[in-house]
Amino acid sequence: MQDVVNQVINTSFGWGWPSWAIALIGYLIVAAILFGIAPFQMLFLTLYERRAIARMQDRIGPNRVGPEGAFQPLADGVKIFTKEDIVPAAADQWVHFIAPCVVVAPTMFMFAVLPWGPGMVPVDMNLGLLFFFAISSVSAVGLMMAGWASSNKFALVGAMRAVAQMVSYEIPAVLSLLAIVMVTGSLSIVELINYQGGLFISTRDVASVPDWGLGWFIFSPVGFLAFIAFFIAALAEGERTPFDIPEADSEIVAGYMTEYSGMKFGLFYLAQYVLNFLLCAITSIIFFGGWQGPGVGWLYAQAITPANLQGDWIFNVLAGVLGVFYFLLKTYGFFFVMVWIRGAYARLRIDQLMDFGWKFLIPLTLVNIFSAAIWVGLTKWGAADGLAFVEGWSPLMRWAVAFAVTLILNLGAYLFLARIFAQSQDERTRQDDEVLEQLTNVA
Amino acid sequence: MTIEMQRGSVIVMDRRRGKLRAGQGLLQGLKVVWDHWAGSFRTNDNFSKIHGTFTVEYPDERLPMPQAYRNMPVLLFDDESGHELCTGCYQCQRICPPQVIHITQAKDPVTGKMVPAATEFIIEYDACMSCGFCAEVCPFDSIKMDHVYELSTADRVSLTMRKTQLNRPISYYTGIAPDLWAEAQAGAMKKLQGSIKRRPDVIGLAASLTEKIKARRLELAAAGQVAGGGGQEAGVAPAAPAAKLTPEEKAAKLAAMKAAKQAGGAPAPAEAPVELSPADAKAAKLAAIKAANAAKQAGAAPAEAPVELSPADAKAAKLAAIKAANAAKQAGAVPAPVEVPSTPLDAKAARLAAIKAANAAKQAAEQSNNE
Amino acid sequence: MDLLIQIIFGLLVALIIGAAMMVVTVRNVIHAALWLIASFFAVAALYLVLEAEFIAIVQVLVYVGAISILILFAIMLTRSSEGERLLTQHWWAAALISLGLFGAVLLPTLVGHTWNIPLPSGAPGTPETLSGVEEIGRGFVNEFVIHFEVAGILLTVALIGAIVIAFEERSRRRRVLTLSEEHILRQRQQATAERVSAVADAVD
Amino acid sequence: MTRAIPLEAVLAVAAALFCIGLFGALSRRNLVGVLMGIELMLNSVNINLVAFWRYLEPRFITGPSFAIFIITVAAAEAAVGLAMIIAIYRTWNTVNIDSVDSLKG
Amino acid sequence: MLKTEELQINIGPQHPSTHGVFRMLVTVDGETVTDLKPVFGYLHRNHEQIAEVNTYLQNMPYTDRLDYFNAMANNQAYAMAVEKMVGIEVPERAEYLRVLMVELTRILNHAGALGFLINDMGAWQTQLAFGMREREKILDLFESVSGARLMCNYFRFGGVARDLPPDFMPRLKDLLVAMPAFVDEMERLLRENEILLQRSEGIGILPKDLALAYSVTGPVLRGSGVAYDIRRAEPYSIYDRLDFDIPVGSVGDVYDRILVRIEEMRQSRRIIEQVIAQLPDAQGGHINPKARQNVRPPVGDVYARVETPKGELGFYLVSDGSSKPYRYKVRAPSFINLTPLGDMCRGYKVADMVVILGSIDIVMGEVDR
Repeated sequence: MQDVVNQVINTSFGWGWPSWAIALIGYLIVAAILFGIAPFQMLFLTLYERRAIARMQDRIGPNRVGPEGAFQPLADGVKIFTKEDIVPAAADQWVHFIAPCVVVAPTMFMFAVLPWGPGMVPVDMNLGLLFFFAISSVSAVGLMMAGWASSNKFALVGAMRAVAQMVSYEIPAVLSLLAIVMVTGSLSIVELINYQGGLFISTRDVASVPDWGLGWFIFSPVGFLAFIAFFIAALAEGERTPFDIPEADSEIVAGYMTEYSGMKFGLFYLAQYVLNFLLCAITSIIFFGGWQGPGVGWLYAQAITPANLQGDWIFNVLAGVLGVFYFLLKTYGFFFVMVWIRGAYARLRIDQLMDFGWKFLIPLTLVNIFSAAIWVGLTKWGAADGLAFVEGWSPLMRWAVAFAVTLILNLGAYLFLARIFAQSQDERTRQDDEVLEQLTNVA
Repeated sequence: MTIEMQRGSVIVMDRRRGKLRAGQGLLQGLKVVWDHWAGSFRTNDNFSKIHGTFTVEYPDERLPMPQAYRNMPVLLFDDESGHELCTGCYQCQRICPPQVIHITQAKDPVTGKMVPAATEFIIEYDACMSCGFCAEVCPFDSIKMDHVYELSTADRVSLTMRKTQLNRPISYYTGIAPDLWAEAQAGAMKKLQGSIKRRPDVIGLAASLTEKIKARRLELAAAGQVAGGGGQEAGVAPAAPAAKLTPEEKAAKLAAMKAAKQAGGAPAPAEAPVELSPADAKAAKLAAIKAANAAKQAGAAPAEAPVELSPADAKAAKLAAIKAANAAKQAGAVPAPVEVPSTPLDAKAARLAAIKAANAAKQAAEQSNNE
Repeated sequence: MDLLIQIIFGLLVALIIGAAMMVVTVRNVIHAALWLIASFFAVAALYLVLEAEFIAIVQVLVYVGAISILILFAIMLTRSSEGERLLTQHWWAAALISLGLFGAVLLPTLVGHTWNIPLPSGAPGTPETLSGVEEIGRGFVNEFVIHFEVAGILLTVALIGAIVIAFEERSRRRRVLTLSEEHILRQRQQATAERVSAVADAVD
Repeated sequence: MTRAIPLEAVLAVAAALFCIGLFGALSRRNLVGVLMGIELMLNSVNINLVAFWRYLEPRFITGPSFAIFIITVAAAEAAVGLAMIIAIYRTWNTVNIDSVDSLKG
Repeated sequence: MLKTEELQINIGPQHPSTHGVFRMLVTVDGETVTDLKPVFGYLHRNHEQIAEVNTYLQNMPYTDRLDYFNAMANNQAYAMAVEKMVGIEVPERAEYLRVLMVELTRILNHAGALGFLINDMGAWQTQLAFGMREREKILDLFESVSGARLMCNYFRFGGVARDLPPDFMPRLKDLLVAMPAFVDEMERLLRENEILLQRSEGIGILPKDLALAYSVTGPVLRGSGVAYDIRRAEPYSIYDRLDFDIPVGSVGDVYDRILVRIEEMRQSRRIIEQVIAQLPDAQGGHINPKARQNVRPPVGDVYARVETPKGELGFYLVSDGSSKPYRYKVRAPSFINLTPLGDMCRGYKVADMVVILGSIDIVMGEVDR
C-alpha cells in the first residue's frame, strides 16, 4: 500500500512528501479499509448464521428484507441504533460505557496481521501469530468491566465465566499452535501460509512435490490434531456452542450483556461476530493454507513482487482475487462448521468445560508438541543436530516415516486420553459413593 | 414395585454405559443435522417426510383451513332474502362458558310480545374462548364458527361485535365449510322427515290459527311499510314469522333441495320471507319435476323425482325451481342472469318461472356440452 | 519523523504516568485495577516505540491478558469494603520517601550521568537482531539456560504454591449432599442402626 | 528513534513510574492495591532494561531476555500474591493491610 | 469457580428457562445450589373456583387451558369423571377415537418436552424445531377434527364432538410413516451425544422410594424405575385391549427420563396402529351426544384419573345434584411432580438446575391453575 501511495504522491504528483507521511497515509488507508470490512463481516455473518441454522432446522430463515433477506442485518442495525440506551442506576457509569469499546477494539486490532491474499497483509509482522493471540486476550478485560459495571448478579457471573473460559482456553489454543510454529520455525503468519504450498505434502518438507497450493497442515497428523484442539479452543474463545456458557440464556439470561441495550449491546455483538470471523480466518490460515490453493502460487509468481519486479500487474490482481476467494471460502466454511455445531449440540457445564480444557485438551496438545518435535527431527534435522540415521533417507521417505510415527503417536494419545477422560467422567458420578463412604464412616 | 400386568411388559431402558466415548456420538449428531441441511432445499409437503423445509411464509401463503376450524362465532342470514336464521332462543347465551353472548329478543312493536328474532346480538370477541359450544347447541344452525383469524385491533372496544358486524350470508359459510353445512342440512332434513313421518296430520298449525296469522302478517307488513322499512331492525320483525313454514312448503323445499344437490350446486335453504298465496299443488309438482329434469340435463347424476309430494304451494315450488336452475347454471358455468319475478304470483307465473329456469338450465347444459 | 515519534512518546508518557497516578490514588479498587491495565498497555506501546516488538507483545499477553485479569478476579472474590480510608496512616511518609527518591536520587543520577552511547547517529542492529524471537530462544537454551530453568522452576513452584494457598480443604468446604446421596446415606445409617440393635439383641 | 528521544527521557519515565509504584505499595491499605504498586515497580524496571538494551547494547539479547524473566517473576508473584490475598480474606474476612496484624490465623 | 460466599439468586418469574412464570429462589454457593425454593402462583387464574360456577359441560373448554400442551388428555380425564358420576356409557367408536387422540397428544407432548429440555441444556433449538415439526403435523390433525389446534375441546360426555373428517385417516397414516424416522433420528441425535451424556447422566437423581414418597407420576416416576402407568395399573377406556410396553429407567436421572420419553413415543405409535386396526365403523354408534349438554349428576363425589403425558391427572368432583359441580379439584401432574424439585436440585450446579426443571416437564397452566 505504501508503494502505491508513494507512487501516486511523489512520482505522479511530484509533491515530494517525507516518507513518514507516506507511511502514515498508507496505514490510514489500510485501517480505513479494514474498519469498513469488519462491520460488514459482522452484518454478513449474522445473516449467514441465521440462514444456515434455519436450513438445519427445516426452516427458511429471514428472507423478507431485501432479496433473500440480504438487508435484514441492516434493518437489525437500524433497530439497534434507534433503541434507547438504558444504563442501570446502580451501574458504574463510566466503566459501563467504556466496556463495549474495550471489547471491540482488540478485535479490530487483530485485523492488522490478517493476510487476505498473496501480498495482501496490512502489517507483515514478524510476530504476527503471537500478536494475534496477545491482543485477543485483551477483550477479556472488557468483558470483566461489563460484568462488574452492570452491578447485576447474572452479568457478574457471566463475566467471570467468560473470563475464566477465555483465559483457560487460550492455553490449548496457543499450545496447539506451538506445534505448528515448531514445524514452520516462524511466528509470521505470512511465512506460515507460504509454508503450505505443495500437494498433500508441503514443498518445504519434500521439495519435489508439485506446488498446487495444497500442502496444508491439516494433512499431517500433527496439524490435524492441532486443528482439532485449536478449533475446539476457538469455539470456546469465540463463545460459540457448546461453549457459550458466558451467555447461557437458560441459566444467566444474557451473561455480561444482560444490562446492555441499544448500540452498546450491538457493539458486543459486533465484537463477538468479528472475533468469530477472525478465529475462522486464523483457523483457515494456519491449517488450511489461507489463500493457498490451486493456481494462486503460479499467478503470484508472474506478478510484481519485491522478488520479481518484472511481473505484470494483471497477475497481481488475478492472484489477489483468487487468493481472497480461497481465503473467504475457507473462512466461511469454518463459520458454517461453527453454525453446524451450534445447530447440533447442547452446551457444556462450566466445570465440565474446565475439565475438558485442562484434563483433555492440554494433555493432548502437549503430546502433539512432542509429535511436532519428532516431525521436525525426522524431516529437517541431520547429522549436525545429532540425527545421523536420517541422513541417508530420501525426503519422501523421511516424510513418510514422520507421518507414520506421528500418526500412531497422536491417534494413540487421542484414544487413550478419550478413554481416561470418559472414565474420569464416569467416576465423577461414582466418586459420590466414595464421599458417601467417608461420610458414613464419619456419621 | 411393579404392577400386575396382563398385557405388555416393562422395558428397562438400556443406558449403554462403559463404551469408549471418543466423539462418535457427536459425529452422529452432526450427521443428523447435515441431513436436514442438505434436505432443506426441498419443501416438505407431505406428512410422511421428515426432511425439507416446512415453513409457510405466512402473509404470502396461508395454510388451508380445515372445514371444522373454529375461531369466532358469526351469525348467518339467507343470501337472497336477507332473513336471519337466529330466532333469539338464548341457547347459545346459556351455554357460553365465558358468558360473552348477549341477545336482545325482538318484540312485536304492536303487541309487545316476543317474536322469534333477535334485535341485537352482541358477542365480545375479546373474551370469547372459541370453544364452539354456541355453534354446537344452536338449533337453527344460525350461529357458526368463522375461519377469519386476523382480528387484532388497537382497541378492545372494537372487538365487541354487534349483530350487523356478525351477520354473514349463508353462501359465505358454505364457501368455507361446505361439508359441514351439508351435514347440518342433512341433519335438519332428517329431523324434518322424522317429524313429517311421525305426525303427518298434527304438524303445522290449526286451520283457524293459520287464518289468524295470515291476517296478522298482512297487518304487520303494512306497518313495516308505513315505518318505511327503516333499517334492518325494522325489517326483521315482519320477516321473522315466515321462518315457520307449513309442511307443504317444507316438502317442496326438500324436493327442490334434492334436485339442486343432484345438480352439484351447493344447497341453500329456501326460506322465503314472502307472503304466501294459495296455489294449486299441481303447479308446484310440475315445477319441481321440471327443476329436477333440468338438473338432470345439466349433466349431473339422475335425480330422484320427488314422488311422495304432498300439496305444496306455488311460491315455494317456484323458489325451488329457481334455486335448481341457479344450481344448474353454476354447474354449467354460465353467468347469464335469469330474470326472476319476485312479487307474489299466481300459479301461472310460477309455471312460467319454472319453465324459464328449465330453459336456462338446458342452455347451460348445451353450452357446457359444446365446450 | 522525529517530531512524530516525540509526540507519540509524549502522549505515551502522559498516559503511563497519569494512569499510574490514578492507580495509587483512586478510591475504588476496581477502577485502580482498570487504570493499571491502561498503564500496562501504554508501557507496551512504549516498548513498540523502543522497537522491542516481542517484549511489547509479551507485555500485552502476560500483563494485560493474565495478571490484570488475575487482579480483577482477586478483587471480585474478596469484595473489599468501600467507604473506608484509602491509604494507611503513614501515607505521608511513603509519599515523602517516593518523592525524595525520585527528586533527589533517581532523577539527578539518571539525567546527570553520561551514558556510553556508542552510535548516536543511528541504530546499528538489523531488525532481526532487534526483536528476534529466534535469538531470544537461542539465548534461553545457550547463554541463559540456568536463568531459564530457574524461571521455569519458579513458575512451577508459584503455580503449586498458589493452588495450595488458595485451595480450600475439602473438609472445610461445606459439601452439599444431593438427594440421592442423602437417601443412600440415610439408608446406610438405618442399616447400621439395625445391625447394631440386632447385635445388641443377640447379646441380650 | 534513538535520535528523537534521548535515553534520559525514557529513564526518567521509568524512575517516575517506579516512585509512583513505590508510593502505592507503601501507602495503600488494600492488599490488592499494594500488589498493584509492586506490579508498577516491576514494569518500570522492565522499561529500564529495554531502554538500556535499545540504546546501549542492541546487538546483544540480554536486555529482552531479562525483561522476559522479570515478566515471568511478576506473573509468579501476582499468582502467589493473589492466592495469599484470597487466603487472608478467607481467614480475616478483610483485605486491609492494617487489620491483618496477627501472625496466628 | 471460586466463590467464597453464598448468594441468593432469583431465577424467574421472567426468565427464559422457567417454562412460564415460575420463580426459583436459589441459594448458591459458588455454582452449587444449596437450597431452592420454588415459588409459583403467578399464573393462578382461579380455575377451580370458576369451575364451580359453570355447568359441567361449560368446564370442558376450561380443562383445555390446564395443560395447554395436551388438551385432549385433560378433556379425557374430565369427561371420564363426569361420565363416571352420571353413569354414561361411551360408544365403542368414541372410545377408540379418544384413545387415538390421547396417544397423539402423548407423542406431541414428548416431542415438545424433549425439545425444550435440550433447549434448556443450551442447544440452539434444533431438536425443538424437529419436535415442533412433528407436533405441527399432529396439531393439523387435531385442527381438522376438532377445529382448534391447542384448545381442542373435543370430548363430550358420552362421546366426542365430531367424527373424523374424511381426510383424517390418510394423513394419520402418513404421519405414522414419518414417526419412526423422527424418533430414530431423535435418538441418534441425543442418545450417544457425549455432551448430552455429560449434561444428563447422574444429574437430578430421584431414587425409587423417594419418587414414590413424593408421589410423582408419569415419566419422572417411570424414569426412577417404578413401572407404574395408570393405563396398566387401572386400565380405563380401552387400554386393556391394547398391547404396549411400559419403559422404565434404572437410575432415575435426567438421562433416564429422556430415554423413557423417547420409548413412550414409540409405544404410543404402537397403540395408534392398533387403534386404527380395531377402529369400529361409525355405523350405529352415536358419538356426538348433543343431548348430554345439561347433565345433572346424582349427589355424590367421584375421582377419575388418566395417564396424561405428564403423569396422573385426576379430577375430583362433588355433585350436589345441580347442574354445576359443588366442588371441583384438579390433581395436576405438573404440580405434584414439581414438589421434589427443590430437593432434586440440591448439590448440583446452577446449570443442572435448569436441566432438572426441564426434565420434569411442567406446564405452568397446570401448576398454577
